[in-house]
Amino acid sequence: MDFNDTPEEAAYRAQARAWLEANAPKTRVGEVSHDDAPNLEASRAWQRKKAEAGYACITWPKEWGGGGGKAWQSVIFGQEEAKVATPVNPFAIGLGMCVPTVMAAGNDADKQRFVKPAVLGEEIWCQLFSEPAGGSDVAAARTRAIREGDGWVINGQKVWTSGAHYSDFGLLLVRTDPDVPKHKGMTMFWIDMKAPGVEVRPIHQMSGASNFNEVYFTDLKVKDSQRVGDVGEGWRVALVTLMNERLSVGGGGTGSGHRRVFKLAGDISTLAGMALKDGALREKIAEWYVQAEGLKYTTYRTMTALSRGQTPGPESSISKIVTAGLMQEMANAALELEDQFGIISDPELAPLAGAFQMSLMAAPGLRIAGGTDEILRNIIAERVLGLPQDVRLDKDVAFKDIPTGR
Amino acid sequence: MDFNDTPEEAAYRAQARAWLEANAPKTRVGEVSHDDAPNLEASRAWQRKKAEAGYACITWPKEWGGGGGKAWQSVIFGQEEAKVATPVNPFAIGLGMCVPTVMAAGNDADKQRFVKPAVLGEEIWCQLFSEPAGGSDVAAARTRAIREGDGWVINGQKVWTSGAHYSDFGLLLVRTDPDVPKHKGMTMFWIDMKAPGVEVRPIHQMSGASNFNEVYFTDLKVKDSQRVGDVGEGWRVALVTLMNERLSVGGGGTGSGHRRVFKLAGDISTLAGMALKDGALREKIAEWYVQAEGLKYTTYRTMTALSRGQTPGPESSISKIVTAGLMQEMANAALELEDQFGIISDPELAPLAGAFQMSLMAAPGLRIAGGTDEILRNIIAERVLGLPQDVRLDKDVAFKDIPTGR
Amino acid sequence: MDFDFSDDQKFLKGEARKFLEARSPVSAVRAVLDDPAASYDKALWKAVAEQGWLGAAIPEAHGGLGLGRLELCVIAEELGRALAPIPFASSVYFLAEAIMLAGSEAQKAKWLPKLAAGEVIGCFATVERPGVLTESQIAARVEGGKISGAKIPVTDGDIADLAVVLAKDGQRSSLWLVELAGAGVKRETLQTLDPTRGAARLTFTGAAAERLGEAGEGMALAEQVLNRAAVLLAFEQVGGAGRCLEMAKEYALQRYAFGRPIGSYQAIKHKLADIYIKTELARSNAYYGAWALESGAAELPTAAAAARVAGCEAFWFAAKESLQTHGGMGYTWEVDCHLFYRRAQQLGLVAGAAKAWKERLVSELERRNAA
Amino acid sequence: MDFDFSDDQKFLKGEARKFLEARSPVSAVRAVLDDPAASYDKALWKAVAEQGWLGAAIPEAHGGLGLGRLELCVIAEELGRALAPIPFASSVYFLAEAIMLAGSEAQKAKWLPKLAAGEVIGCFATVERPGVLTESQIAARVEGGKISGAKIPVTDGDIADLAVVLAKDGQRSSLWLVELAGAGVKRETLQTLDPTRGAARLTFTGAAAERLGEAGEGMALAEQVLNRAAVLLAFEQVGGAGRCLEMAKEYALQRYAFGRPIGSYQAIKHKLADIYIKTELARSNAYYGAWALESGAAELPTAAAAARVAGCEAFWFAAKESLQTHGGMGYTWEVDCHLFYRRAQQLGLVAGAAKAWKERLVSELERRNAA
Repeated sequence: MDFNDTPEEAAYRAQARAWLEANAPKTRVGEVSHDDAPNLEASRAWQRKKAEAGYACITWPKEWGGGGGKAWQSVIFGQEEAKVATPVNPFAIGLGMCVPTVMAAGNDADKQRFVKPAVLGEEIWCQLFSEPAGGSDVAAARTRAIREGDGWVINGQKVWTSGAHYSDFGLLLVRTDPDVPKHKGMTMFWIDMKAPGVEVRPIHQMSGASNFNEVYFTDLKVKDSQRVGDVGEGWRVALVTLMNERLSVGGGGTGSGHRRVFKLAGDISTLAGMALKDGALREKIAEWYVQAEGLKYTTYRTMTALSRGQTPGPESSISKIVTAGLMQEMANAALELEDQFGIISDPELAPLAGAFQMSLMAAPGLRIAGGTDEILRNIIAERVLGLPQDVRLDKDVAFKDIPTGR
Repeated sequence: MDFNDTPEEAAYRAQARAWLEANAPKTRVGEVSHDDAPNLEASRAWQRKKAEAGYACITWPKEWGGGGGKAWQSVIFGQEEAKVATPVNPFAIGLGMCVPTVMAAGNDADKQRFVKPAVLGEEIWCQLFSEPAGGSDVAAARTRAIREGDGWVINGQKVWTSGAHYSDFGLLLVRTDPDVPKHKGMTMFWIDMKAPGVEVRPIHQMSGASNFNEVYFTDLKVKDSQRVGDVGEGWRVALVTLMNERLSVGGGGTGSGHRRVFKLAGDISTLAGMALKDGALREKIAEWYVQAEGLKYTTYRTMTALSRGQTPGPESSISKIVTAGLMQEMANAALELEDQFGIISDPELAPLAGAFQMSLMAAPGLRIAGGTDEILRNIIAERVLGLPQDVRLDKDVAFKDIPTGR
Repeated sequence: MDFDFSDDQKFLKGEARKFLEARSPVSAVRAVLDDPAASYDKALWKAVAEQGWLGAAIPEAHGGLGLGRLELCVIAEELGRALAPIPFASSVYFLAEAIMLAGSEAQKAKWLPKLAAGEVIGCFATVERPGVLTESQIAARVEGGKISGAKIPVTDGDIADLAVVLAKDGQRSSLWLVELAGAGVKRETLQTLDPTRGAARLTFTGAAAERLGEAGEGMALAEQVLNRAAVLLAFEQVGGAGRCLEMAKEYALQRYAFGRPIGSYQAIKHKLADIYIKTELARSNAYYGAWALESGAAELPTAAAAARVAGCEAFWFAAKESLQTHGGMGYTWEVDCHLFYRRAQQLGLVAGAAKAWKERLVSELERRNAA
Repeated sequence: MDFDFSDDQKFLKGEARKFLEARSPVSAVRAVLDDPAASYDKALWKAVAEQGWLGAAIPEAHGGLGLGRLELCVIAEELGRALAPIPFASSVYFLAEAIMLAGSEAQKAKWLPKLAAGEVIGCFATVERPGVLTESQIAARVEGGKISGAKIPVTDGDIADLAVVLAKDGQRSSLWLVELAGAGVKRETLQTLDPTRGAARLTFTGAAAERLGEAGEGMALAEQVLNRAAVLLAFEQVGGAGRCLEMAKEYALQRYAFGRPIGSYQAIKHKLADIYIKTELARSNAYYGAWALESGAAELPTAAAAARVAGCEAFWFAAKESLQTHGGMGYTWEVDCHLFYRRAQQLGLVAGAAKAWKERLVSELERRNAA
């Protein structure tokens, strides 16, 4: 048991680091959102550079534009890339979820058409699964596709779509047969996000930011050749996509949270004196530290499994639920330290440039996005511990007959 | 809004106090359990004295041996009685649950026969509802009663029966028809606890004590005249009994818990110095205090409703769940303060005569008895907040066909 | 034993709810939130003044209704429930209470009628930096009746006419009344977590200051004002928490997942039961605080601290878990959850955070045990 | 990156589990619990010695297997899982580690072989009163090689042959080796929360004491021993917590209420998910502690404290909530839940409570930040 690289790992790391130092742009670009327009060109250029050097989709076969490498190599490259300033990555959803789905369930023409351009960063994908009436219940998709001639006409709405506003293509889950049980009546398509009948509207979040979109479909026409997988197989195809999602949402930098509190507590005082000397805060810091470190070493365990060529255990499933709760708890505790001053969110005036006020407003989203605390506990209980599903009233009836309260 | 008695209340309190000072025995008798044999005579004598003076079952009509008084009078007498040393009360279950059930659903002969002797403390009752396979699911009673001639023969087992070992009579819920849905196939009887075919065995609790019993029935013969309510009406009758139970389990003296911690913290030291100066402990004490006080003033609100002649709100439903959790949390925190010494449970050696070691071992029972934390949250959600029941698979099928995993 | 509000007080509460449902719907709160220029609802403020609520606890001799603090408590609960975007707390719980506590007859005669009429908006300016207020940290000074220094944050400081300011003229601090329309006052509106309750930085450069109460008693007086405000704020918190529970319940009943209302899942049922438990504990502590406030009992410091600690916990928990119950919708700007989430922080910080009140509470308990 | 145990170590773990399932079933643990006279399982102790586990980390030169601490960690997890009622921790984590840390060559040569062979049972006697151990509180003294004073509680003090005792001969304290069979030693067995791990009060009246390690370094050495023990105890805690989760899961699957297994209700599912989360966090912190212990890294104090804090939290939470999952049955003597509930407290207190370790952890972090 040690933290050092094997000779093989060390060699790869050195090579990756050297390449990054030679090629990585020196300035990081702001997040791609509705608020600050995307700087997609820098991202595309960086992605292409990586792809040409075999550092994009490292584990994918070379013929698809990947690096033909091992999982541990992609982990090491990721660690090294994180150390240098690189543009934001608008390709994660496409390369992490959508394109692998096309590779697994799409037809050969589509694979030839889409995989390489995506790896090269020429085309960006978004995932169109969630719906207003669905939420945690993704299989409740109501967006309707009806056959018309040799194609389909689609009407409906999707929600919580990241990157829809700058995506070229989307992977769309629709209902093709409401007369069969919910999981059997869906079909998957890829769509051109710029096609007529597709309208993207930003979602205004409580934090003020807009990182997600609503996407409306009005008589959107798609060819049957845009179908990914068979008619009625949409749910099985969607599961391929979803398997990756929850991992990809993941952590979110609590690792540094307790250090921030440390910094804050160093120059703030409580009734009892300097906050850092306050026993209550000290115990909380210890508890936060232990959780954050626990998550860190849990990912090390996962990475070890990868570098040993094994399949990681289920332990990574705890990451988001712990991270989100910690973020909210630490932010609230920090504001309590700032006392009356804590209400000030102006980065010019608030301690640590308002970092805690920001995370207080972001935390509720993290507790919900990519699976709520409650859904994630269900998943741990069912998939990790093997406890039974809750009673399901929506499985053996026609989709149109499932109670919706409306 | 004030804590003072109305003139009427003050007069009643003065009169009750005077009577208690003149009549209350001066020494309290230990708990009635298997460990220290009951001193029932003292309890019976005291109950008789109260009954003769109209201080037993104060709200019951005089013709039934009660005081013919108001709810607020019974509250005030209870407060005053608690201040003087009185014997333990083995009549609570009988007079709080069983006998009221007989009064509500029994036949006239039974009322004439049982009510007065119970009020006078001559006869003690126990409640025979819970079963090993039932637990929280009281309506799952399997103890079987089969008609034989003009009577019934009963076989089965009950569990968690308080006072069964010194009770004269028991209120027994049995299954008379397994071929109808569970809530429809039960019937209620009163039984003679000394009859052949009734065997009482103490339950050995994790705390070492034995405050409850298992009761076994082997070919127990009862007359049809011992039936309380109609055949098949057992559940409706049981609900009358149960309505009172959860209230009667109630608090359990956390009120003083935080004071005990105070005392402990006064002569113990942490790494940072005297425990009472430790910020972490101080915040916890504040949080415990606020919860304990909150419960106290919640009962004041209930008492106020009574003294105004109104029906109390549902707020008292929170008492046990808060009390039990507090008890376990405070005990654990206190042992942490004692540090290595905390493992010592010997009252001769442990701080505060081992009070916290004792409550640590008692708390798990309090979190379960009379409704687990989980069942109580269901009850608050359903009866107080009006949220729907969970999906029930046991309602519309014959009892014998309900899945039991066996 | 009569530990509840009277029928008259309950009637007043019912009337207040009806009034606020009509005059202060969430749309009105959002109007203040969405308009950077607006920091309170002027129309509502006027209407509330006409109701006489501002003067509910002010003696009739000074233009008030001469009712008690209990009447103020039931109004406070409804204001909290409605998220009323008006400087009620600053003017009534802080300024009016400070003047009634420490003001001279002349000061009472001059200001209380204006406060009762809604002609004067107040604010309470004590803090100058992050962290808990202690006397040593106060830099604001008064020399020859002129005050200099800066106070930040000052809730409603951007719209107030009259401020109670904590500042030193000798070694120790005193309370001062400062008219903000006068010369030597600079106000800067602050960006805060709850734009429906404005706050500002007040910078004084030789503004006229009139002493309020005993010289050198500033900290002691400020604490007494805070004790009174804490009880009234606790009722606003109980009102807010109660409304969060209602919203969560309504949503859990109409929102379906997997063919069932989410309110039929134990994860949601038990979450809401926990909100109910914390809210009832907060209500009972608030009632005790109300009793101590109304009766002027010696227990007020303990009662106020307990009410504040329980109130902060209940509203924060209710706001964040009600939002969680709403799922993705709860995280959108359009759904009201975040208005309560913001207000829970505003009410939780405005009179000092629960953390500091826990310390106050335990110190009081120690003093009592010692006695 | 190789942050996991090797295949050999995992094989050893599997063998240890099989061995303990055969030799230390719960019935054997209960035998110790129910017999007031018994304070450990002699047969198991002998068998464990024969396995060589006692000397796993003791150099071959001193009669051990000369494996590493990592091997000890995997054994510890299985001992914790099995609630093994033997003085393993006292003898191996405390006594053997203390001698390997501070002992002279002569002391190592004399005692380590006996420890490895199971011929000597050890104990660690530092505490004298309730509360966290501080040097100022130590009353035990050594004069001319004779020790006087009382230590309470001393885990396994009732059965130990050799004790490491913290006592002063000058201003500051040192560690001493005291043979308990000798004269001037009185042992009184204590009534504790976990009778499956005995404890005693040791009273010394001029018993022979031999210095262990540097004079005056007693507290520092004791802390180093505690750091090592904390990591190994954390693995016992992870093992115990894991077993609690299994028991809760098994019960939740076979116990039906309202026509469904209780494991299909979210209240139970989410409770068990929370146990899983805490157990995994504890496991990962324990792994880091194992790395620091094995590699003798400077991070050991931080790593040990983190492992201890997470281990205490995980086992306590798992024990009490697994019991709760068992409902009324869980509160009975016959069901095993209370054995884990008791052991969670024993392991949580024996090396000092988590509260004190949190303080140690933060002090270490401060030191690091300063550096």
